[in-house]
Amino acid sequence: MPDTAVADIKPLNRAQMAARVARDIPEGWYVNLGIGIPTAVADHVPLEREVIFHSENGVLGMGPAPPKDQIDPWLINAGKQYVTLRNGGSFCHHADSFSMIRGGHLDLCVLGAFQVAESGDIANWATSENDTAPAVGGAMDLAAGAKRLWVLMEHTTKDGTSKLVHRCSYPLTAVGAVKRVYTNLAVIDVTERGFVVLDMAPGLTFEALQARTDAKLHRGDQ
Amino acid sequence: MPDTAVADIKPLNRAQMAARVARDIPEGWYVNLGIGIPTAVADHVPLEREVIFHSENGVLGMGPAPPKDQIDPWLINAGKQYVTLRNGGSFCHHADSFSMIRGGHLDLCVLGAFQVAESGDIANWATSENDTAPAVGGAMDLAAGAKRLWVLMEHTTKDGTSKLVHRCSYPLTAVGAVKRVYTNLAVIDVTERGFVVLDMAPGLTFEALQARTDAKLHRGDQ
Amino acid sequence: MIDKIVQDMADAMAGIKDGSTVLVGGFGAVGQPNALIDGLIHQGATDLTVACNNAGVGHVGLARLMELGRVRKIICSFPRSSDPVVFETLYRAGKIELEIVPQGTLAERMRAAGAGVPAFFTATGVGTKMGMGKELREFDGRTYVMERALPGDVALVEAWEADRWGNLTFKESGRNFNPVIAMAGKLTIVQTQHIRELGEINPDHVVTPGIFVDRVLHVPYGDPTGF
Amino acid sequence: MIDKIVQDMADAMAGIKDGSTVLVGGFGAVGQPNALIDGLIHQGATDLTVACNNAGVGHVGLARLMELGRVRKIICSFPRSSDPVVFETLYRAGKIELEIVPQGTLAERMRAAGAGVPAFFTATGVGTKMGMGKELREFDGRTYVMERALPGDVALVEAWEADRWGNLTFKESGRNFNPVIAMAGKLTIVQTQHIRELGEINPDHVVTPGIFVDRVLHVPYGDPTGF
Repeated sequence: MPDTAVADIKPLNRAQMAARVARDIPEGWYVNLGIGIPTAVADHVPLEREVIFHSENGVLGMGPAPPKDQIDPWLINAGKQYVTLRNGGSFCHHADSFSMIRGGHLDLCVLGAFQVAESGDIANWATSENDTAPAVGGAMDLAAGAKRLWVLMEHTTKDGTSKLVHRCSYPLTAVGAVKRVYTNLAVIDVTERGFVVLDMAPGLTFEALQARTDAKLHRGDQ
Repeated sequence: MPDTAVADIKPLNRAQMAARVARDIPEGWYVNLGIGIPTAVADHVPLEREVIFHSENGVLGMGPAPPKDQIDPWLINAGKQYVTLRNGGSFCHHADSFSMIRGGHLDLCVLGAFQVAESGDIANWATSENDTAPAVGGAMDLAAGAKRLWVLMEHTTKDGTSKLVHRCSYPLTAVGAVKRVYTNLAVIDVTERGFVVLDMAPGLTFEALQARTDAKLHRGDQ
Repeated sequence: MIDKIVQDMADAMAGIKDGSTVLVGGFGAVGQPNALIDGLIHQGATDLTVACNNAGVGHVGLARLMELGRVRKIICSFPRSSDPVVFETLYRAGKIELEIVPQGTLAERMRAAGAGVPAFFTATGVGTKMGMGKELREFDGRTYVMERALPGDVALVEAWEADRWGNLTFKESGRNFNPVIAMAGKLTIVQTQHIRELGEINPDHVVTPGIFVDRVLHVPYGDPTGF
Repeated sequence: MIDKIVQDMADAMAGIKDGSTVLVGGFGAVGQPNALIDGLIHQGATDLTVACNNAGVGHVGLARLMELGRVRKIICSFPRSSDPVVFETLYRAGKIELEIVPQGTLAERMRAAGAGVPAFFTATGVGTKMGMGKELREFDGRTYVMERALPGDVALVEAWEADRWGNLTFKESGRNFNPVIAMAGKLTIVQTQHIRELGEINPDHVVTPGIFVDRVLHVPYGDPTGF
């Protein structure tokens, strides 16, 4: 194993991972953030950089979570958390809301995932074929519909199993949909030749990253 | 010819034809009236009998035409005439408006026609296969979508040709859609056995009506 | 005079038959017609198919209806919740049928039912379990799956304002599935926070026009946290 | 800061290419983006396919665009008008292609384009010339025809109010096709009677959310009879 520098690697924590994604979202994009770590991305986009956040339940232009004493019980996001609405935000019904998603009007969707394959396949809704009460929500619509799908997830499971794979073993959410993966270890584009590493956590070498990754990685500077 | 009583027949005029249709529309129905004589039906439904008139261009709950000095230039019907909106009326966009039509939510549509066949086929949008600039508008949507399609038309053309036919010779608007026909001579249901006469103009006999009608008629009391 | 406002829950629920497909609005606790669901529990109809985004929480509302054995099948996108014990117990015991549908496909299938579209194509679910056994077709180089309309015998809606013609408005994210199921239900029953005089709702602001509504019951329960 | 408001017609029209499909809002004179149509006439793009409910009146607006030979094909439901001379002359001379579409199918095809539905089934037109050559299919005992989505490279919209994020409202029957084509256009350009501050339009009353809008031009022309 060429993994000689384990002690020096500084994997990103969750806040840093969310901030890393936020850095890459330009003003003016319409963005849907999935449940879990992706939701935190919004906290790292400054309000003066106007990014318009969409939620499946008919909310466009979400702002930050309200202080506890200013909660509006009628205003939740798809994760059922209380949110606020920015000036310029609006409400619509579910079919119209998913027209935004399915009609290709979102510039970006950021989802969590169990696995991403080098072909861009994503598995993020069920961990086995016989999951009790599988729950897909809007993930398949978002994955198939948004102009860009980025995945934000830990690079490996808790037991060290790679989540970037040659081929997904879990049930798919969408085929060939992922454009980029942000993990605690790296930023990786999904291209025609497979995974291409754009950026790595401090202290990490390409070889060390490959050692933690089942799928073959390509260097971004090639 | 058994048509011995021509002098005594009193065909309905246009206002009487419209009034005859209006008589059969109960309170609470959602109704779309086609361009031409059908539009006049609304004038014969008293306001206190609440019938809700729909227009294809996203107007639900139309009221009577406004006095000339109270015209609202933003409020027209599908015939591009100025109308009013009753309390309880509303506006929507074209896809929503046609969802009302195509989704089977209208209780009734009344259209004019060139021909109606005993099978319920209707031809009302073009008089030849090579019509210059054929114009279909919303007629096909209305004919296929409303719960009931009634036709309001003269019994014959100006030259005496029957408009109730065995089979339409003009291009069809819809197949098997017409439920009832109101003419200046009779009210005729379209049933599985064909045209059944419900009502006739004063002075008209069944035989005289049949003599003016290409399609076979059936007596309503049989 | 048209008056769709009914005076009590029994009138609101009258005629719902065993075996009905019932569409239920709401997303999370917001815009959920809780009073009508309780009304349905009392009304007694059974062997129901329920289509709703979620599959109930705790032992109240939809979960209670399921617990009573009245729901044969549930059609939803997200049966998980903070407390999905009733659904999960029934599901594991094979006592309830589950049709899991992507959320956007669920909304679009209901909208299609209301709009006279018996079937449509979508990219959602292609290459996944959701696309299995369904017709696939390529348009302009992309593969789509055919989905069928999902009409309801009954739709249960929660509105913010309503008038006697059945015109509705909704409050913020309480809109969600409600206007869509109102279109898709043969018998659309609404509970509303506020009753307005006819003409009081601005005609440009009506979200669900009365043509999609059959019955309105005044249930001024306050806000979604009140349940 | 997002600012979709453009300062002049040249900016509004920038980039419209020859060969584009242009969706145009309006029904009769109401809600018709007359200023934008004139802008397109000046802008110069040609070989256009225009989808609009009508095919122009007199020698102005759409009729003028056609008279200049800039429209290859028109897709509409009702090419007749009080003065359809330009269209009829071109049509009889075989100088313009006509695709006649039932009005509801036209609206639904545009809505489908905006909603990611490449094709859908409808009962409208079955057994008529409109259904000829198209795929027919039976669902639950009734025959339907398959219709394709109708996307636009450009959509020209007339609104009542707009803000810098592109949120729109419409006035009464001026709504008509406008919100539908706004969804269906890749480049959606709006002329608006009124510009509002961000947040001034009630979020429950927004009809077309800004996600469907690219450019907004302030054209306070008054009412439709002013043209």
